[in-house]
Amino acid sequence: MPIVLACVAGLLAVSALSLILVRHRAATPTVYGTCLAISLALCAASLLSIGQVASETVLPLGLPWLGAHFRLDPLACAFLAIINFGAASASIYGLGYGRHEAEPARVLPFYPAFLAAMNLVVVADDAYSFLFAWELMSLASWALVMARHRAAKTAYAGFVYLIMASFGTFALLFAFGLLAGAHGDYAFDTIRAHHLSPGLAGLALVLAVVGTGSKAGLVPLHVWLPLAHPAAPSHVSALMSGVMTKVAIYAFIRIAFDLMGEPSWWWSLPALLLGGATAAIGVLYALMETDLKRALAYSTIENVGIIFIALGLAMAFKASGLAGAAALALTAALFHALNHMLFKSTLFYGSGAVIVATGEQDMERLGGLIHRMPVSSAAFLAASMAISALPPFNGFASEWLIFQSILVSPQLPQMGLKLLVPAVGVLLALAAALAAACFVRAFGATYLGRPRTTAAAEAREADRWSLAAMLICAAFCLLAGVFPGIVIDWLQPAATTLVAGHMPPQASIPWLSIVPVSASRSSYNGLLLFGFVAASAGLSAVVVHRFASRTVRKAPFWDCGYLGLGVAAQYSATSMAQPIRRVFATVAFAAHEKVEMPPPGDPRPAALRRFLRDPVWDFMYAPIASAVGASATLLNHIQFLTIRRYLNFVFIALVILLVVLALWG
Amino acid sequence: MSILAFNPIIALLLTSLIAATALAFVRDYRWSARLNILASFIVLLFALLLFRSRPPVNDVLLADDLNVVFIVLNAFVGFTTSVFSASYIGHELETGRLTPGYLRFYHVMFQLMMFGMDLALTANNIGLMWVAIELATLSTIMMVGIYRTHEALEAAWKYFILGSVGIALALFGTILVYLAAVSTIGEGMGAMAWTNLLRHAATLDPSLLNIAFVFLLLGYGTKVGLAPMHAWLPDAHAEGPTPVSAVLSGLLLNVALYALLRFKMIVAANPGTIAVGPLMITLGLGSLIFAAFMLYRRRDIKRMFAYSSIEHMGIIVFAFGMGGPLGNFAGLLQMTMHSLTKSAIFFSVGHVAQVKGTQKIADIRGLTSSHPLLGWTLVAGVVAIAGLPPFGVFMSEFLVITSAFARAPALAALAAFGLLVAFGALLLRLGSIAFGEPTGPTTPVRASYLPIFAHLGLVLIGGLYMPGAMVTWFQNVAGLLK
Amino acid sequence: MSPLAFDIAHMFAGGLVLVSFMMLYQDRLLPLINVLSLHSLLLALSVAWQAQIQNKPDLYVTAVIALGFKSIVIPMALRRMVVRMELHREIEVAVGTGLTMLLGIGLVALSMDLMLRVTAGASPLVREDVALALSVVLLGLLMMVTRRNAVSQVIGFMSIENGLILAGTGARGMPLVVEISVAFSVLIAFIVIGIFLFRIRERFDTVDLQALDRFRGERR
Amino acid sequence: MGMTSALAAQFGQMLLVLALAPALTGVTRKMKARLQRRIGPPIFQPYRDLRRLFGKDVVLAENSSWLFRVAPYLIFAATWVAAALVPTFQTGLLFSWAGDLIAIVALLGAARFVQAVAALDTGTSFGGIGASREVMIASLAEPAMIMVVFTVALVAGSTQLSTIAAFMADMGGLRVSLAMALVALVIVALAENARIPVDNPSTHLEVTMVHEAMVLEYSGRHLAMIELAASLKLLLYISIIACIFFPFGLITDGAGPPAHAISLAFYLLKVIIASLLLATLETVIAKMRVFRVPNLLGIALMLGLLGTLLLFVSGGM
Repeated sequence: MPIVLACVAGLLAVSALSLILVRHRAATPTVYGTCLAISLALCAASLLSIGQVASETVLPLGLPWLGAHFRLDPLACAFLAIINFGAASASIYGLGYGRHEAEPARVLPFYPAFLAAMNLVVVADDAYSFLFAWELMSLASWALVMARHRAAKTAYAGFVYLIMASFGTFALLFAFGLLAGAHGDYAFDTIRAHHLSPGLAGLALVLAVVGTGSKAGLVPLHVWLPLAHPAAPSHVSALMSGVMTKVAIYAFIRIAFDLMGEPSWWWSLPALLLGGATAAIGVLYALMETDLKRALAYSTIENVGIIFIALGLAMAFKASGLAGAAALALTAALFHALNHMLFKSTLFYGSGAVIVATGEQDMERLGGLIHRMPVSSAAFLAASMAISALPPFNGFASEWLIFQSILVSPQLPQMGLKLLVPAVGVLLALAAALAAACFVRAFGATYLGRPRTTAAAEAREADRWSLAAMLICAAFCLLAGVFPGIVIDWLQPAATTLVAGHMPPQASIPWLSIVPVSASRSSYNGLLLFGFVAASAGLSAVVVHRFASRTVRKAPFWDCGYLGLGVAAQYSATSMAQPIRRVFATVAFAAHEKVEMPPPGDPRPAALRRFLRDPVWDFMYAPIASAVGASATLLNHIQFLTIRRYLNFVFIALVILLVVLALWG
Repeated sequence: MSILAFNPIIALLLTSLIAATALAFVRDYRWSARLNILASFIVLLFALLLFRSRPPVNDVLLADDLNVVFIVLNAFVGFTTSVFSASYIGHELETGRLTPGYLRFYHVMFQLMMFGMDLALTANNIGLMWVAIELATLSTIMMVGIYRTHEALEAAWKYFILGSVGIALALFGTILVYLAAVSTIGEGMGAMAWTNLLRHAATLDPSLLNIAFVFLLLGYGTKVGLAPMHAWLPDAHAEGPTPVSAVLSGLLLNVALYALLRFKMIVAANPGTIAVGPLMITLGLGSLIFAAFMLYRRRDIKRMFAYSSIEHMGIIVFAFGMGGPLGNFAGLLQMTMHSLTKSAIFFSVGHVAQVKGTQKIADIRGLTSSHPLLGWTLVAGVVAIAGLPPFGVFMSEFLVITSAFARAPALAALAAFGLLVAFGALLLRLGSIAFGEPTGPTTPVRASYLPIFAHLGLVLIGGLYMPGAMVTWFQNVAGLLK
Repeated sequence: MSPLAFDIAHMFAGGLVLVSFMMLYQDRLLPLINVLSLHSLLLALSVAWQAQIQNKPDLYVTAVIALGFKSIVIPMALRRMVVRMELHREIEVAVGTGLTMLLGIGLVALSMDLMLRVTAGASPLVREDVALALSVVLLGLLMMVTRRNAVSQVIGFMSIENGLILAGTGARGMPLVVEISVAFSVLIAFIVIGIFLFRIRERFDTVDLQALDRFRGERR
Repeated sequence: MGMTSALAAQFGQMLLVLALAPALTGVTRKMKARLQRRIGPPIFQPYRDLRRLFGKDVVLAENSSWLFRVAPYLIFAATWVAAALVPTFQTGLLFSWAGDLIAIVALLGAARFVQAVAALDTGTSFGGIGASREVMIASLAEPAMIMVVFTVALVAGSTQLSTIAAFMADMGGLRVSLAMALVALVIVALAENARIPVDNPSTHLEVTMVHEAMVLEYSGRHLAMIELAASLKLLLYISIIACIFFPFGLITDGAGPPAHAISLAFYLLKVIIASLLLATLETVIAKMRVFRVPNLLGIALMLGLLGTLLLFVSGGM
């Protein structure tokens, strides 16, 4: 525990230091270097201490009569590992990427503070310190978003982001108000001891879902996410998408599984329903998007949905006393959180490399980069397969576990859940399939085909730091997919402390395969599958080259004879999405196309226009915004009244109060 | 008087008075500015002495847990403001907005105002306090109108009339309190002394106290700037010299609030009276939400922050209305933090307006690019005032919202709504003021950062770590307030 | 205290309320000013009477101030102002006189209802006195908010202040009354001088808004 | 029993499916031709085609990348491994627990992913058409398949094909859910294998083709690998249907040679019947327009979900 706090202090010191030498050329390497070292230390510490008993510390900070409580329990360790692995890779990436920063002074001070805040949230053990760190996290990330403040869109993004963030914080304030009671027992251990009536508990849970969901990006609280995440520098985008959303998920787990005590079965409903909806809608958004980073941000929303599905299952199982199943679902959730951190970071690093190389982040203006940037494209491809839940990568391992826990759901006593969970399973499968579609599209439009702009044609491979960060994360995507048992075993203490159950120990199973419930029921062996695929691919290649022809002729592509079609004729990202748009988005986003055909003799080219609406924005946020604006305009007249009218107000107020007195007496 | 009977309160009051008279005769504005700083500093020293030795309470003056907080805060902000104004008025003189003659007047009025406020805070007599607040008000009115522009006169006039009516109402309330007291305590000064009133609070005539409190709430509420009596506040802040805006928001509102609290203590101590809480909660929430919406259409940066002061006064009154140890603690904390933060904001806004040559929000852009230090301090100030960590306002708002939600969810939700709306407005403006492509002159500014950093530093510490002594002391006061 | 004394005090106080009503009724400036001096005169008398029956000589000072300053000096100043600044003599009323009277009656009823609740702790004299004072104050406020013209609003303010002095003197042995009356006289002097110096003709309120838009907040 | 025989069984089965796959395609073509009163190509034509393709040079598009050349082997490998996990005539294979039904689906998904990406590599319009339609179809077919898996798994209490087969073998009676699952699975199989009515394997009419459009740029050995993978996939689906819904004749480890022979015969019989049915189906119905396919798959999805839900209603669990 002291190590963690020391590291956090170190990070804060770094951000203070960066203020001093911000003008200096060595600032960038110094800051990122130290952050890398500290994150690695924290990561190692959490990896080692997850099995140990929780250790607590109280500092004379924060609420004076309470002090700042910190606690390092297995759950905190699990998330510390996630956070700091992401932070370490981001720092490596920053070492190279940071050199291209136009105004480093706007990034360097806030980057370590952001890391420190995220670590603090996870170890905080009283409501005040928790929310303090939580808001600090929002604030620091906001500052990082505003680093690109000259771009017109950034101001808007930052505005929406911080508003939504503090909205969520208020929801959490309410939740903690309920949990802590009127006397303000803000320490978590007293909150654990103190039990609410079912109604209040339900309210607190809903508030917690709203508060953490608005940070994690649950639909319909997600609107800020696709604005803010892409606006930031790419390694920060990676942190926000890959790590900060996980901190939000940590907060949900902490409140729902730890602080609120024994759940009732219906607590799982909000998580299941919102999670399912989020998973499906998020990836649909991503498919409609042509801005690379925005598409990635939307796919973050999808993965958050997947994690919430798993959490909902865990809650349902826990409520029904199926400890083993609950452990399975919770482990799946944590595992997927880890995995998403890995591949989403890789993807954002890739997008950052693309932006550095071409200055473009619109897929429609990229293409053919696989020739100019082979290494980063390989990393991007691996991460794309991982996020599409394809074996042998890690995404499949965690989603497989979630499917397995869905298959346990018939043991639930509640008929409602029995019927609901398979439906959620459909959404999960749909999300996985659409994610594959989304990343075929993203990878294809960005890296494959022929370059659509000269910028894309003249791209150059990223610097070695960036490549290192990408390759490390991609490698871990593969490793976690091939050796899932190790991760599962490592995560068990967290599950055990929260749901009082655990999965069968995986290390003892031969051939390193994983068994969620029992061997006869289902098992998966990533190593074997990977080995087999690799072996048979290699084997077949060898055989073919040995016994069949090995000559290769280069020729212009065939394309059914439609030769000489220009670069524009190749499939664009928008047209890639067209079938899915027709099938799904006509309902979800009121998508429709309009053909503008000029009359004969008119030389103008014909045009096919695509129209999309964001229902969430149109029906939820736009009305609110306009209402606030309207009432502001209305009330604003009061600024321009005459003194007599102001006196009138005083007079009326006085008379009203006197009348109240007269009536009261 | 012998050195043993040395009374810091009297010393502190005398200092201001002497300084005021002396300043009337100093011609060179540099010297008067220095003298002003010196006097404020001495006042601060005397105020700090109060920590060590509390003078014995008599019928005229008192120093107890409650008002020592205010006195010290008052003296501190007064001192920093005098430092700030020294650098501010120099620039005003160069640009010719002020003449040396007016500056003399300004300094005299400044000390007079400090005297009035300190007297109001230390008075043990409701009548004396009334007179003192009146004095402070009049002197600020003089300073608000000092630019002699049409807008300034308009603002001063509005302030004057509304203030006078408020004063009249407050006086009527005071008289009623005396009437309520006279039957039990007996005629004369004794019936106007806080100490006696509080001691006999339970035996006073409740129905008289009720009416009295209504008048006092509206009368002093006008000075606090609660809606709907707020109208004078935005213009007075916007049109007067920035140091005056700083002390208005930072101190004068607090002084009026202090008076209100004193009376609340008495009324609350009487079983027969109406519940004071609901009244204050209503006014507080009303001001909070109203000001929050008013923030959106502001075009003048100082006026915007003036409205944010109204909003914060709303929160504070709401907190005191909710009462309870947490509520009162939060109220006191919020009050302290607000006056520190808001005056810091006005300091930086003053420099911004000077360097950009305008107070129009639309004409101030990209400060963090054109004037990084100034811009970032402004950002920090707004972040602090918006109740974000690591600053102290976060703690008070945390306590207000959580404790209120546990007791009255609907009210807490309303308060949160108001805070969120206000936050939206501030953030919207901050985005255009501090970020984006800079506009206007980018000449380096000769700003006095010391006061700003001192305030923000204190606010930062308030958010992170509060010394135990201060806490127990706040808690005592919270206990007094019930 | 002899019932006679009580009745006299009561008569003066009631008279003040009556005169306040006359003010509400007046719709031309110069007569209104005369009514004001009558108002102050009555106040002076009642204060003097209080000084007499409470045998507190210092109250005479207040009486003298009321008489000399408020019923003679200020009205004269106001008259000159009206003539000098050729304000139009008619008072534009925001609310019709009839309605104003009704409101006034309502206010008086309200204040009576409130003050008569006061438990017997306070002497009847005090109760009556303060009840009447409260109604005078409320009527003055009503006057301020229903009249559109600077001078008549000043007059309204002065009647409020008269009400306050009445209450102050009514409260037995209330200290500082004299000081307060002095402070108030200063205040009113400020107001009058303010109107006079800054030529704030109708700054309280005006018919043509455009002229003032520039001055009111944010209409730059 | 010894490790060696287990290994032998495993690899023998892998080789079997590999050898059998082209024949299946040939048989189907032949039967289709006969049903259409044509003589049709000989059954072993596919082998000849493959040999010819292996013999030919590869003509690579100039702007194709390494991905384009690696893809065929990956596709083939993934499909083959998936096929290796499906019990054909013997359950309880050595590596069957390396992946369950979901893993098989995912492996096929991986193959599809690689194929779609490779199709985009040359940057031609047809590659795009094929890829985009393929992923659209998959986005509906995979959930439907998962639903089928759910139904079956909930009945059999496992997602391991061997366990399922064993359970089904000694489960008496019929389940309406399973019937629905069967229909859904058949539809999915048709879609996945690019058969009529979803796609027409023997067309080159640009507007209608999906799978063919993706492999349009491939030639020589690469094309051969892809074709082989395609026919493997068909066989794989038939084997899945067979071992889930018609598990009779399956043997477990340790059975003697005669049992092997019998079960192998059973398996071949099942495959032939399946291809006959397939041929008939493809003869009697016509190909759909691409944007009517989602409706068909939607039906499959609904059937799968309904099958799952009915399990609870019919109180089976």
